[in-house]
Amino acid sequence: MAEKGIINTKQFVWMLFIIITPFAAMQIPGMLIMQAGRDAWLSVLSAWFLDVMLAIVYAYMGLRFPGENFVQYSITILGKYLGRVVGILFPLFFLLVCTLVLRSLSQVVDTVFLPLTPFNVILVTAFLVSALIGRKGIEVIARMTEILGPLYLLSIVTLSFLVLPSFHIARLKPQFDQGVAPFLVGTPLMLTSFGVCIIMAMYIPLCNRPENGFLGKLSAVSMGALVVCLVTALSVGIFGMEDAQYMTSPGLELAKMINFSNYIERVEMVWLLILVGSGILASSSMLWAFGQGLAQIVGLKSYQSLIYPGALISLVLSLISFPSGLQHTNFFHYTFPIMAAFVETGLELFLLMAALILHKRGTT
Amino acid sequence: MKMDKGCLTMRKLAFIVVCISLLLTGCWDYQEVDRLAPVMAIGIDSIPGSKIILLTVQIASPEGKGGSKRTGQQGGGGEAYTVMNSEGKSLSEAIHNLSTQSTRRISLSHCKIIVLGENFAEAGIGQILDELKRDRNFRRTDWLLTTDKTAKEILEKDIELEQVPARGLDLILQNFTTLGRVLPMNLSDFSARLNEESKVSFSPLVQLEDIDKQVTSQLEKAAGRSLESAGRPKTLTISKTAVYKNLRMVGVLNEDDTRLHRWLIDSPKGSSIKFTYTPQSPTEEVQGEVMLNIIDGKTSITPQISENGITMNIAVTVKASLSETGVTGVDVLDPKVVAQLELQAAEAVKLQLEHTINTAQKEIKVDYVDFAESLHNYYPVEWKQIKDNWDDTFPTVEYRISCDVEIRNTGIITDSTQQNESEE
Amino acid sequence: MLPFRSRKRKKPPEPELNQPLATEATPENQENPSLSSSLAENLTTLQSVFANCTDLVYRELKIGQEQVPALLLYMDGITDEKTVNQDILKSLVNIRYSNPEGSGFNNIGMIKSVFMEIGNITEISTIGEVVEGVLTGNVALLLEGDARVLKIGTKAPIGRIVSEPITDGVVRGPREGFTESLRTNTTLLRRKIKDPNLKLEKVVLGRTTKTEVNIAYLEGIANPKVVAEVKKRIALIDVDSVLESAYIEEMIEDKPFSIFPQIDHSERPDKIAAGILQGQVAIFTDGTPFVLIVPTMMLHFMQSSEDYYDRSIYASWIRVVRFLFLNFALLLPALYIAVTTFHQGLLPTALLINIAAARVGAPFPTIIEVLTMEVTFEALREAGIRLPKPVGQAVSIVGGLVIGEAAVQAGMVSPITVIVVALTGISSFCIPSYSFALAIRILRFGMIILASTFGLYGMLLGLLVMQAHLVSLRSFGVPYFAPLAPFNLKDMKDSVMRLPWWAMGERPRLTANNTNNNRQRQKFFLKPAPPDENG
Amino acid sequence: MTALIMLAALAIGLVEGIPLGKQGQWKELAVMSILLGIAFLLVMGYYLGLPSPLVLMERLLEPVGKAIFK
Repeated sequence: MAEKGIINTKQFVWMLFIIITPFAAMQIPGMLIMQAGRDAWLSVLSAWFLDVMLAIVYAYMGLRFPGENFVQYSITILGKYLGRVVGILFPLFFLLVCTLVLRSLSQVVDTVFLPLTPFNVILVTAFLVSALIGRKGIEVIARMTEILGPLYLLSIVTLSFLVLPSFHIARLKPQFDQGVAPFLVGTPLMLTSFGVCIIMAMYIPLCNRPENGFLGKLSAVSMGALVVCLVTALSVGIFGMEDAQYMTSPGLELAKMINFSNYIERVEMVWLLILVGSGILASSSMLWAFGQGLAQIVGLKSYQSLIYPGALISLVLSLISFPSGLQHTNFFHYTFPIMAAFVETGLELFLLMAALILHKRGTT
Repeated sequence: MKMDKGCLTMRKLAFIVVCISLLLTGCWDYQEVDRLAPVMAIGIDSIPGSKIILLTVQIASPEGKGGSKRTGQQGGGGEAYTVMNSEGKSLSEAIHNLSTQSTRRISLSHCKIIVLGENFAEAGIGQILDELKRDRNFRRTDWLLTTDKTAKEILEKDIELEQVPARGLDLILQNFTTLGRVLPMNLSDFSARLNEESKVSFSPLVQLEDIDKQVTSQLEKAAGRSLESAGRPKTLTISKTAVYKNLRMVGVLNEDDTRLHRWLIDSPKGSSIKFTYTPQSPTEEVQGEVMLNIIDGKTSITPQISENGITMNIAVTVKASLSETGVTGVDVLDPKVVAQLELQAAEAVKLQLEHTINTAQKEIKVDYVDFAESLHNYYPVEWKQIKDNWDDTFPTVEYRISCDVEIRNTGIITDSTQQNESEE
Repeated sequence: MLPFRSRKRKKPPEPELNQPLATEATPENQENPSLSSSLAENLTTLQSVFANCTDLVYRELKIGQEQVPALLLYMDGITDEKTVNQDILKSLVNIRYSNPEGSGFNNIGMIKSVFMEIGNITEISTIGEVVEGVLTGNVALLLEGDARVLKIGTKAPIGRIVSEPITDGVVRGPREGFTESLRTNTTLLRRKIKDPNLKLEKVVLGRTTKTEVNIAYLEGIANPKVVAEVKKRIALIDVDSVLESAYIEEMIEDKPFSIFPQIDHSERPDKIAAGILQGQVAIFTDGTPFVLIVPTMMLHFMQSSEDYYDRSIYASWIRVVRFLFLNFALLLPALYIAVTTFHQGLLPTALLINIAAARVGAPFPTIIEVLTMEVTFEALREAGIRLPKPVGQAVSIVGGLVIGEAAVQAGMVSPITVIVVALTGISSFCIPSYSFALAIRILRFGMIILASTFGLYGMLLGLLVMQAHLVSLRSFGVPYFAPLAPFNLKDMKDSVMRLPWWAMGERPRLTANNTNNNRQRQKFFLKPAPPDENG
Repeated sequence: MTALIMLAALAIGLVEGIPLGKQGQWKELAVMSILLGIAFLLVMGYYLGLPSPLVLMERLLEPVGKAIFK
């Protein structure tokens, strides 16, 4: 196989965590609050539960086909041609996520850090750095997540403590005000974001202990859910549901609220830096997964040369697809969840069914 | 994985070339700090009936900061701040118009005070609120103040002991967050409250008062002669609260109501209770004005819906320390007396709270005491029916106040050793 | 397409791991004629080899009753005159022995075994060996009628005496430092580690300089793979000169174009001994007090040997401070630029006004100010190091005035820039390793450029790229950024903090041999405690 | 922008492609060229006014999304 790196369970956890984290910085919490209102944090929890259920499927498939990722086992299950057609959807999905995540983060950077700098320049630099890291392979990504992941978790917990004085629990009440419908609609929206960590199927074959796949995912998603849950609950509790739902980045607004006894204030940029950093890192993982998956489908010896072209396609897509931030948000809100649900849940369950019916099993 | 060294170098070279070309074209957002005009406070006025916004900004000027430290340079002097005015159809237009007179780039990221003039507040603040929330430079921690005059007057006024008045206002409001009688209101809370069920919000009212003159005239009256006075200028004071309903200012709470309003919706902490102590047994003769400082306290509003209608149960618990007894003879070592003090304090609190709620129900007729929100929280289903004509229902809502005062300590002395005035 | 040409460069053949070391592999033996048994002939040959070497001494003498002609050959100066005169000449002249068989005194083995009062004697038989022996400070004894030559070890103990090292200063700790003499250096090491497992393998590098290099490691504790890798890489070195260990360092490091040093060096025997004891491999080079030690991780550059002699609490605190100032040294000027020229909203209001007041009337943009001051500072530092000590002091005084008071007085730079640059300078002195500090100094300029283009976002990008590079580096198979990433809790005991010695039960996993039980240093929590007073 | 993207594609093609060619990894080179070609086509399509694939997806799926989410 092209990738020779090996990751350990700890790195596996942090990598998955970093995959989820950028969503806390982007429009997702805002959208979620728009859908689920005060029940947003409950939607996060239920999405967490469903995602853990899904993780069982992925972990099981990883063990059933040892040493193979979903691109490979879709070929094993469905044969040379159909398998490749199904298998290529995963790398393409990662490329799409990379496109959306980097575009989203660049928008935040553009509005908050550098309002006068052309948006395209920010986008290009983000893509450049992310491709550079992605090309260095999984070990480098894994080690960087090991540094950034704990930093991120620490920063968001600190943030929560610092904004707690402005938190009004009454604004989170009453739960289920509009019935359970908003909560139920919010769940799939959140699930599709958590679902991006189906990238675990790419990592499991490289794990030194693949049997820990499920536990790793469980802890990563739990931490991720905690982060998103904190951001949504705190935004509703501080800004009120009506204000929070229209924010482009509630997490950022939260950080701007920090004013701890008048000395610790104006630190939102520090927080945002960590966030953008982890977003770029997540995109590197996506680009890596794209290159790796594509290389396996075509049967290449090395994937490194595909990273930069992949990043270029992704860059072009994010440049030409959305004329404005609004379109991008709409895409994220209405189109992405459908596509994500199809790839993350539909395809994998289909593969599971096929494997069970056709009695396919990996070779040990 | 093993790379050939040559191709690695080539890629690095390419990367460096790309980076440098990107860097050399950069610096779009580069802005020297001394070319900035940091706005510390903005004030918004309007003329009734017109859509023009009159903007006043208070800009800190570094040159005036106690004289410049560098020798041989244009040494200091000058005011620590300047005030600029502009007008426009909207806030952002007015801000843009400022650039026609400013040599420096207007920077709003340090603005902490937003003052709304009376005319403007009464005409409706919806558009401004939207712009304040949308502009990345304003923070949701910025203080929102209303004035009963024009914002321009307020922002042109110096504050004692502070070089930049906006900083002074900021400090006053910061002190209010932990202690004090007025509930300071930042943009975030203001906006969140306006979005809540009652659509009511409020902000502290900043006033210009000639305290010097007031004190002098009272002293003159007492002395029966005219006094010499330094004639200090008018002072900015914050002691009242402006009430907004549906983005419009609808009323002003006076000082007592402001204080008790904060008790009701926030906590009594930092406030005080003043009442006249009447001894229980007629044998004791002493009566005194007693003052309790509140150390800690909690207010909770619990609604109850029954066939009779809506009743709000307001429970106040207060932990206080005795700060003055007015006269001697109040034997604070006697537990009975202390119990009496506690009971009477509770009664006083009840009366005052009732007055405040009455003001809300009968005079201003706006639910700024959070009844709607607690109804919504406790009875979400019933609330949907009440909601539509809440404005009519609110004045008729019954309430029950229970107050529990606990005296924790008596200050650093126990009993006063002063001679009673009457024994003189 | 010039840059691509380098790809075509043929890689040197990969040596087998068990291949003998370079000295034995050199093809000298083939083109190296044997000595003849005629002394005159040998003399002619040697004279032609050493033509114009005026420092070569030919001492002819006759030995024994038969008066056999003999020749002593040595380099003046690098041999010990006293030994030559007192021990060698005396014992040769005093030979009154006559071969009973009357065949003349031609047995060089007899001199070696019976007469010579010297310990280090070897028999050699080729011209090349004679030449090398003489050049490395030995005395060659040639005898008429014998094709063998005695190489008598009389290396002169020239060079400094062992003194306190200039770099790596400590308040508490041994005061001795390595010298230029290889043997002295290995002696210093041997005196600390008295264990036959301490192996010192000799390699001679440099076709012209013939520098002796010793590879020192503790067998059983050093990772055999690392040892083999070090030997392999050193064996591949084929240069004409090695004057300092840096030659070797650049040859064997993993990523030659990386900005970070990947091999640590030290002048301190205790530091090298400590490294060897935790499984590292030291490379001694003759002629320099700086000993290389591999594999090196980034954290090693942030540690001083004194950390292990101070109490662990202080040592941990100092390490934390060092890390703080490492970040300052790298980021402070960039942060200053980013915050004051891009993100003024980030500054507290009072600070913003103060900075603006300090900058009023400043003629240059902040970025130019900072760059100028930083470059001036670099120049000042360089000037201070190279010049003779008394002048160096004058330079720093004058320079301090220039970049300090005068520049501010003249209104050229704002005082805050001076503060920032000075603080950065101090911070960079907090990094114990000079070579690592150099890397940080260069990166600082990169950060300044990035910050002046994209503000904090640029700094983030720079940090990400730097971090990606750092974690992708390896030094002899050991991840450079370990134990932080890949994270290893057990190795964290001696990283940002240092646990007390009684808690460091295991050698670091990454450097030490992992295959046997030698990882254990001592019993866990072996802490002789005072008697329990209650019990 | 189109020109810049093409330039970037060219640069990537050179930097990544030449080593691949030298190592004889023709398959990798082919896949890489196809990817660069896709990027190129996307840009050209945008230049000529064709919608991006994501926009097509959006047209297809947005009604579904709008039906589910607010």
